[in-house]
Amino acid sequence: MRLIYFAHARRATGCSLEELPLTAPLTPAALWDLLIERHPALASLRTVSRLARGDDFLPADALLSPTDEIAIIPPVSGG
Amino acid sequence: MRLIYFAHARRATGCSLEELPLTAPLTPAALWDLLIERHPALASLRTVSRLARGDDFLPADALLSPTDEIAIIPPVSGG
Amino acid sequence: MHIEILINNVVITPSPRLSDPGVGALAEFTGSVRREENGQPIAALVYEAYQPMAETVMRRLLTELAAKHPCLAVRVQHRIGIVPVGEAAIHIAVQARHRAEAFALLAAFMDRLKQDVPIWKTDTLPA
Amino acid sequence: MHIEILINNVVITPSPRLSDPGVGALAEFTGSVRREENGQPIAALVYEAYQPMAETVMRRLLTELAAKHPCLAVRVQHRIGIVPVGEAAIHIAVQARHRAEAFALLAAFMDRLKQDVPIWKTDTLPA
Repeated sequence: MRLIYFAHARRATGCSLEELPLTAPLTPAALWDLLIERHPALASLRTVSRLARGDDFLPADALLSPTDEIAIIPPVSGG
Repeated sequence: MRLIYFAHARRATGCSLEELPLTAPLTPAALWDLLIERHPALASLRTVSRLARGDDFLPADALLSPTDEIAIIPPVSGG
Repeated sequence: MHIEILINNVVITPSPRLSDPGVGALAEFTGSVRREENGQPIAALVYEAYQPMAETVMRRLLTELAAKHPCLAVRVQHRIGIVPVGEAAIHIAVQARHRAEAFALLAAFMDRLKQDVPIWKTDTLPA
Repeated sequence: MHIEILINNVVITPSPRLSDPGVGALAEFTGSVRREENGQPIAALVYEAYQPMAETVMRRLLTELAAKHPCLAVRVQHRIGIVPVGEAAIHIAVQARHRAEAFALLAAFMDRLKQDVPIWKTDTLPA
């Protein structure tokens, strides 16, 4: 799975892009568990951030495939 | 008293400015009575129009002096 | 609040956006003459103002509204005389620190303008 | 409704007012960088967008809002990268037959933009 980190999420992880080797589909909650294990600084962003695939925000019951490209979207502040 | 007619009021009277010889102060209601007597076409504008003196709309209990300049302000439609 | 009011027969064109570093929000409204009025095709509208009362009333309204919606500057241009279809009859620009006040003052002013400011559409010129 | 969206690092300048004879109302909002952020003087803000998702989400929001507030055209420009104090970060122009729809769509879009469009202020450059 390819992960894309923006804004505060990039600052928390220190990277923009990351490849995560996965073998099975997983839920957003399971992905967050994995990500926070790798990057503890992401913990504070979990409840306020959303995940997106392509141009869509993902609902909590989405199923993420190992080949997905998933963006971590911290609270937005445009305008 | 000098009267200034705008928009529909000018169309109703056929004039922009008119001098009305008066000898005593009068109320807005009394002025309207006089004006409608001279220009019957003003009758339909009476309830929807306002009178102004200087830069101020006049309340119903104002007292108008023979030397005043009074504008007849039909419903506005700017913007 | 800085207030600038222009009521004249000059064509309204885009003005440069100001760069006062205290301004975070600029809300603008441009009202143009549409190609039809009451369902009939037209070529132009004719506007008339009672000067200087129109300007005084606008200034009074803006000062009153600014007490509730504090803004930094307002500029109102109202064109009078013949205004052809597609051209602007009015342009209002409100500058404020933040957008909420700017939008609130602009919307409230437009409502009051259409009730209390002695300016009229007096004629339509047919297409 | 015609929709035009630009998200890039180009300076936002006033655009000519359009003269579509069906348009009676143009509502615009320009959001600029103020000289302070959280009480501290700054020289610039840095904006970042998730492209093309930001554009897709804006287009989706505008289409959804237009069902409730029918307008003729919307143009959104959002600058990204370094935006110096006094310069515009965003400009939105909404054209409609009448002003009520234009204001309603503009205000609703700004609210949703600040919730759902993946654009961020990522940094402040100190003064």
